[in-house]
Amino acid sequence: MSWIPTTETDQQAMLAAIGVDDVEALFASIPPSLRMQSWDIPAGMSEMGVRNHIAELASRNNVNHTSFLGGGYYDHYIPAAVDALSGRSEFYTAYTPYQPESSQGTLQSIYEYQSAICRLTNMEFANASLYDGGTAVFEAATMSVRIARRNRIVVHPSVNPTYLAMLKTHAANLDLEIVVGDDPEGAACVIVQNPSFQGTVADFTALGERCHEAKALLVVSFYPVSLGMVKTPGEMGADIAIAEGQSIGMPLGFGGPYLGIMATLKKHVRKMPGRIAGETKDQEGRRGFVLTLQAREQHIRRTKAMSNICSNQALCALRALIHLSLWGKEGFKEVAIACHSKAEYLKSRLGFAEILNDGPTFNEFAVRLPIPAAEAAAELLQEGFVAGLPLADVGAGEANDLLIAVTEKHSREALDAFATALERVACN
Amino acid sequence: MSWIPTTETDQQAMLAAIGVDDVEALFASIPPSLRMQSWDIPAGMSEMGVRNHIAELASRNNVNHTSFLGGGYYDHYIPAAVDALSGRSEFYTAYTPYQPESSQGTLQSIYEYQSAICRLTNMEFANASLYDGGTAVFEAATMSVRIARRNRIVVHPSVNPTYLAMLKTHAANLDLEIVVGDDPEGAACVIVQNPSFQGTVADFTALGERCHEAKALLVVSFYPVSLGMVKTPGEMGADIAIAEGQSIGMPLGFGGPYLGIMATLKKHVRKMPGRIAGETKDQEGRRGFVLTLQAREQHIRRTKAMSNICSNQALCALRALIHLSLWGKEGFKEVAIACHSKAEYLKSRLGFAEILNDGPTFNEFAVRLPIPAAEAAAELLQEGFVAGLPLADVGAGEANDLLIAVTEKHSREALDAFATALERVACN
Amino acid sequence: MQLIYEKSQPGRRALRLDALDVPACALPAELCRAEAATLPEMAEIDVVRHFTHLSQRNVGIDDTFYPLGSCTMKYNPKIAEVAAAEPGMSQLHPHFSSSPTYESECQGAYALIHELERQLAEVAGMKAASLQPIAGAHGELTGTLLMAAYHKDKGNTHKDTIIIPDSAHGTNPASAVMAGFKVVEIPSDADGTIHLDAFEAMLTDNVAGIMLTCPNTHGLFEKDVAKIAKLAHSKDALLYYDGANLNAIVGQCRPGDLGFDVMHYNLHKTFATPHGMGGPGCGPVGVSERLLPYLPGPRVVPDGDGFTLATPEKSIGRIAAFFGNYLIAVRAYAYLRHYGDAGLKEVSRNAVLNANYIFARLKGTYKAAFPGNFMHECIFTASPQAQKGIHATDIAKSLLDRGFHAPTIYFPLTVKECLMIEPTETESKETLDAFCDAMLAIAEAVDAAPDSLHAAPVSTPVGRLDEVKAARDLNCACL
Amino acid sequence: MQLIYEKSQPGRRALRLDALDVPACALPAELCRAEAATLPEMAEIDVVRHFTHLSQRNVGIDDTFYPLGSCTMKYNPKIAEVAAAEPGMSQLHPHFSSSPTYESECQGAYALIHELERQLAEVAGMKAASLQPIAGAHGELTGTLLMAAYHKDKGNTHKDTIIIPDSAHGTNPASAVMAGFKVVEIPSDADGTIHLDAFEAMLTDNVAGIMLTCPNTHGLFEKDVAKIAKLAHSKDALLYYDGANLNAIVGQCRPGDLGFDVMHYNLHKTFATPHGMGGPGCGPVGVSERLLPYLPGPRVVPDGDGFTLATPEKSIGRIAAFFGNYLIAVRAYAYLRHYGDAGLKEVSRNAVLNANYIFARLKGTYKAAFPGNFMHECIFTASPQAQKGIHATDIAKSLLDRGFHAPTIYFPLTVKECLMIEPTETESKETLDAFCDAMLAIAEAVDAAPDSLHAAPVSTPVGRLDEVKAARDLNCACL
Ligand SMILES: Cc1ncc(COP(=O)(O)O)c(C=O)c1O
Ligand SMILES: Cc1ncc(COP(=O)(O)O)c(C=O)c1O
Repeated sequence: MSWIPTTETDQQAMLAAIGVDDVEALFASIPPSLRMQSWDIPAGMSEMGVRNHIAELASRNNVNHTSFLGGGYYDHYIPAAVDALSGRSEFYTAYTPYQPESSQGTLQSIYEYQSAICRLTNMEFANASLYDGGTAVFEAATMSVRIARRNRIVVHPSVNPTYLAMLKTHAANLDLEIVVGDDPEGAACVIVQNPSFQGTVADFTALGERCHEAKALLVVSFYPVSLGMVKTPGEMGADIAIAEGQSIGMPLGFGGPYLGIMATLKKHVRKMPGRIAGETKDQEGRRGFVLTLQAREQHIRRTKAMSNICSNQALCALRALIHLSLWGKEGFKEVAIACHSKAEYLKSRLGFAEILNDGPTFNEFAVRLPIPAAEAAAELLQEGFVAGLPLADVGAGEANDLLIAVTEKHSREALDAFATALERVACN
Repeated sequence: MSWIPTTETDQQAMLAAIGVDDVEALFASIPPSLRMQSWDIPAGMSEMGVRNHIAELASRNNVNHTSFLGGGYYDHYIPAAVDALSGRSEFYTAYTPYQPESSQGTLQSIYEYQSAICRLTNMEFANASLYDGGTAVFEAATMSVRIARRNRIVVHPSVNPTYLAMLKTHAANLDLEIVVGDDPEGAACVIVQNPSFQGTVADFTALGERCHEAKALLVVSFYPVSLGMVKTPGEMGADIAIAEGQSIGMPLGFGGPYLGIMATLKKHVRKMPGRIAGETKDQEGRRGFVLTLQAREQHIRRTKAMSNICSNQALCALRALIHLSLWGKEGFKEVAIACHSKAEYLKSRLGFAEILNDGPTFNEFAVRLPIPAAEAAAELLQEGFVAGLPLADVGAGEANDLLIAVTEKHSREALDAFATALERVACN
Repeated sequence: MQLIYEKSQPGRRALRLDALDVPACALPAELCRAEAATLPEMAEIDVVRHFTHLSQRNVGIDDTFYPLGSCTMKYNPKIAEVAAAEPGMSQLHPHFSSSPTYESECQGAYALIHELERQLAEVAGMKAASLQPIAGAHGELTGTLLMAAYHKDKGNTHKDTIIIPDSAHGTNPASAVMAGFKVVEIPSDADGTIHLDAFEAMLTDNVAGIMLTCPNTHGLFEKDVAKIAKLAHSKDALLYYDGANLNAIVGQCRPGDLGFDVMHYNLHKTFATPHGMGGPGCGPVGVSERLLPYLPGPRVVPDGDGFTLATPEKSIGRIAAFFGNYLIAVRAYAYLRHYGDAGLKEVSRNAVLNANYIFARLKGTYKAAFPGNFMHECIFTASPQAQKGIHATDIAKSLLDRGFHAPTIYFPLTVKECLMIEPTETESKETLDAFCDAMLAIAEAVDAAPDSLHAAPVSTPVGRLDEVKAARDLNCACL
Repeated sequence: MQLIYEKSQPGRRALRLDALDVPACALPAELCRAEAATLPEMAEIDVVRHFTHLSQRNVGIDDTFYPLGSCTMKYNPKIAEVAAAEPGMSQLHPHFSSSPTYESECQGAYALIHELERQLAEVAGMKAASLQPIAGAHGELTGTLLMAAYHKDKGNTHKDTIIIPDSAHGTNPASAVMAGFKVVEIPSDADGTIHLDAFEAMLTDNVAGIMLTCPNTHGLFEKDVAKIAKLAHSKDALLYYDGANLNAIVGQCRPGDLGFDVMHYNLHKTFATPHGMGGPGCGPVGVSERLLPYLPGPRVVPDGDGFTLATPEKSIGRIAAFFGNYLIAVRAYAYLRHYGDAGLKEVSRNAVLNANYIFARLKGTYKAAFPGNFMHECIFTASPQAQKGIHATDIAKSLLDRGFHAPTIYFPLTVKECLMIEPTETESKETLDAFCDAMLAIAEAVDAAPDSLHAAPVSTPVGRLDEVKAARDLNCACL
């Protein structure tokens, strides 16, 4: 078979060395009664056949619209060098850096990624990655529980409803009380999201102060691209900053792989889940990097670990690091300004719809249309537009409410064309 | 600018070190009157802008047909690993191995490529590459002239008419007589192509013998994929074997970059153009590779060089080597069998058309339709088929003649659908 | 090597956007960050060189043999990378699945998800699978949450404990605890497997389930697995299968047929998706009939000619925002479709053959941790060498110098000075021989040149690193 | 390292096709090869490792500074690779251009070709350009053929000679000869440029043209170029511009404005397309009004809203089968469109700045080959070092050990012990400084540690190789 090198001759030589007659003998420890009878697995396909088949499936997905779909996942421009560099096989075919001397590329990149996240958020420590933005909410909640030694989790209404659903699923069997609100009294933490799921930008500094007075933690779920402009979790006094990192270098990919970002303060670092790389030296005094504070992790602490996470999203963290490095200090700011300005421009073109946000927005906003949002969206689809997320479909709004996201990729002409089409469809 | 690292501060420091006030001073040796006034070059675009623009241009090319276009350039399956490996930057961002110690990857790959070509063709020496199949014809002609010390080039009717045109262009100002025919008397060489432009497979062994009796060289232009099955240039007694190497690992790419293949016999090697890698050792006895027999080349011999070639198609040669290594001995045979069998199958479905080949064919054949080929092709285009090359358009046939190529990528269903459609269109 | 931040120069740029084609807007100052994030300021060439150099300080499967036990470091086919890079896959917005309006736009993805879940279930003899869990440990958590849901549904409120062997991977107990269970550890027998009597003694009424790895992390098939299942089921306890070692048995026997109720797959192990220097992986769960109603939702289900979403009635809900690490699943799907029926059976046969060949070549020199019967990996203890001052870690470092990645060492915790070697089926006999030759040469060096082993590695970009210093002088970010 | 053929094992396979879905056919035996070609028999993993290892024995621009004089080894932008990989570009069949029937299917390519040819012409002050020539030398051949066609057309049958400076690249005389001309060499003056009097003396009636490089391969602008052009034109001799050094002047002055009639561009130099370990490059020709009628055909020309093909009346015909190395041209187009008007002007400014900075830092230590006025490259002679036994080659090898690629050495032939350093505009001051520091350290080692220079390189996969043996024991294929 294609990916098995062993020839008939090899096999004979190996069996002879082992001292058995056939490969079957090596399965003798499986009780014969337990051997498989049959399965419904189709015959294999050549590489060429697989490629055609995948292309055929892909052709049944449509990615050629002008799209305003966001809702936590955004179509930002990914620089060409991100794929080129993260596609180097020394990165993607390696595993967790168990042998640091052979894994300095991985370890230094994690260290640099952690640094980038700290610089982005104004936090002190970041981990090497979590699974995604939703599981990061759960990890932040349990981390808060460990620190505050309380079991109430307050989820602010700004938080993505999917994250809330995921939190409930994950915590279903834990002794946690999950409430929606903003009262830190008696809570382990208050979890906020900025911008909110509906796109509103807020300053949670005052809430952070109230949290700290109440000995609760402030957890801020942020949108990485917004930090090219928006006040940071660190500046707001967050104890834990978390994010869905998709927007900084990950393709939309129908849901993954994405990147769970988590950062915290020095005082909390020993309660943080996930791998952490730290700088050190070798015997000759050369700088090197290792995984550190491993006593937090499952392979050492088992039942007492901070989390069960093992495989994480390291390659996505590398992509984020490359993405941020290519945009750099000024470019990253430029992207945020473009997103915001273009969104404001579109907003200005949608006078016929009611803006639902109760404050400024960054690059996404919710509107109430004169007609059901799903209806408008269906009609616009025919014209090549994905109009946005009908909020009722995710339980986050009325039938006529539509969540519209704009990125640096939208040209003014695209915004104009969309505004015109939406107006025509919605106001008929 | 994006690809220029120098900052304002850098520039000041550098100018100070140089001892001039501004960059303009460094252009002082250009007489001011010769400085440029203006040009009509549009403003630049961001990386994202370029990407969108290229995508827009690409969308105006149609590559989604079921295509039977060949004519010397074929749509064969390129294994995924070819792109992955030839895309490693240590290969593609290097240049000619002027420093062999830092270029063993390049040099060993050239040596291995040369070996693959010799094994494929049953020849003794191959060069590191020429530009393409057409220029290889010209280089083979002048090489023959050097060896035979005669100036008549006989081009067999089997040869691609484009190659003949290119030969004439290249040799326009040389004292060469180019005739179409097959008589080796008084000729430096007879150049044949196998399979012929119209797809016919022949055995040129007898012609080779006649050439050698007449002290002319036999030059065989071959189709690499066919050598999974067809008698080789070496077996036919060729002195020089040349080929368009596109079919073994190069995308169609609207004409290039392709690969000029050239191989010869030991006795002729010192007259061969192009780079050649050879094996040697370093001081410690380790195997290594260098460019050898450089006295043939322009950088040493200038006016007396075997050719003016400098930059060649090395990366394409690497792709060919990887392609051949992945298919391997058995796979390469399998591809040839599939091409031939599928072509024969299609032929069997075209009873309504007259087959024009006067002998067996490999994967391409010419048919005479009841209606003009261009007309049939235009109609089939509407149904998503590229029916083949209307031979009259390249001056190689009558109005109703169509050249049809089949590869391993065509499924039986595609062949059936095409046969049915062609019959319907042609026999109405 | 310098940090990327140390290469930054004020004012240097790589990427830019085109000039803004709309009026520039800003948020109110009080909502803005005080200063721009100090991201690197570099030219593209220097970013490219930086990461090219970092990659050159790394070793992956494409470079060398990587026999990391329990991790199934098999070759990652290039065609799978091409599949995942298809724009129709990689550019697909996940919220297409959030609104019926957009269902028509992602039917290809639905078809793939549905067929992959079906085939995964079929491979393991399960009734269904869900791609939602993002990695193996996440699959474990999902699986144990499914167990919890089952027991809650059945009113088994007393069932609060999960039995886990001492040889189990650390994620097993950690996941069980995250799912709200207590954990009791069952020791392995001298032969490396679970003793039925010990198990029976532990199987009290409050046992909700048992998490097994089979073959276990000793590389041994749990001989009594069928009896364990029967006993467990007799007490309404559920059996969890840690699929990390599925590669040993794929096509030979199926967890479902063995009596397991719930399991996770590691697509980044058995199904050859890249390990990505630590992730992303993909850890689908599979369930037997019993747990079907509780699967995470929404699920892709057939609907006329196409597919739609539906959530099982008693679903535990979303464990991922959408369908897990979809682009990893695409790679695994490409792999599965390539091998198919006959091919998959060869996978396990060759994985087991390779491990036993290594065992045969090394067992005269290294001390086997168990009498034999190894399946896809073989486990030695370097205790005899350790008595001479050469530890498993020294052997590992010396392998690095000889051009190989090291096996897993010091896991499982049940074996002292453990060397856990998993070759996988994608390695040739020549590679296995070269590795064995290196291991034998190292064994000779234990007596002949012990200093060279302590000094190793000398051929890597850095030598052994001071982990104590790293933890003491905690420096985890360049600020 | 082993050859790939030494890794082959009978019966081993990487790729297969699906079972044949039509009846298998064979050609008559007498038309078939006797035995299958002995291509490697390997698994995909071993092919991948083989070429990964080979790549690791190579050095490219992404690895390090590569100051190969005359080769313009600038950074190859990744976006250009993405552009060329667009399926709509890479999968396009060239014969679409052979039949009017298919013209509608390749309008995007035609638009690109037309606009790129237009911009190339504009950049150089030419009337038109043709993408057909496949590399620089092929462009030279095309250009000299154009000159021949012009003279033939005008009945200048006596014009059979081309004047070429002794500093010219070897391809210049070789191309002129291939185009059927005699070549006479004009020596450079002590200041490194052509002396007008010498030129005038050579400019007999049978001179068909002059091939100049400007700045020339000494890195110096030919100060008398306008006078040379005037003189030449007064005798109906044509001026050829070797565009290898266009990077020095792009946006500052234009060959067409200087009086050149015909030229080639090296897209793999000025326009940043990758050098691909030796190629593929792309060597378009540009022509002034005078040579317009002779351009290679067919050409892409506007036609209503779109484009079609037309062949100039007196065209020399096809110099390539289609449009040259199209996918290389796509990369260059992406590059050009990115920089645009203002950006291109910065290219030459920074290329020249960088070369002069290196010159400023090294001129006190190394002997300049010429008094100064270097543009995009600076040229030293290691003659003083050679007198102490350290040759240009030793300096080059020592640079390899210090992590840099070497400059061009022993070219141009006019300078003894030549070191020709071309940094290009894409290198940062830090990189230039590190290189200069290495050069200065080597200069110190000439006296302090000459043996280390003779021994270099010691850090490369192999040391200095025996070229004599290679030529004597000719082994150019493993058969
Ligand atoms: C036996 C075993 N179980 C579970 C896991 C956890 O899987 P993951 O790393 O995908 O979370 C591993 C990972 O190495 C393992 O070896
Ligand atoms: C001055 C000069 N002219 C011509 C050439 C030939 O160009 P190419 O290698 O593209 O054929 C070169 C190549 O290095 C050169 O440096």
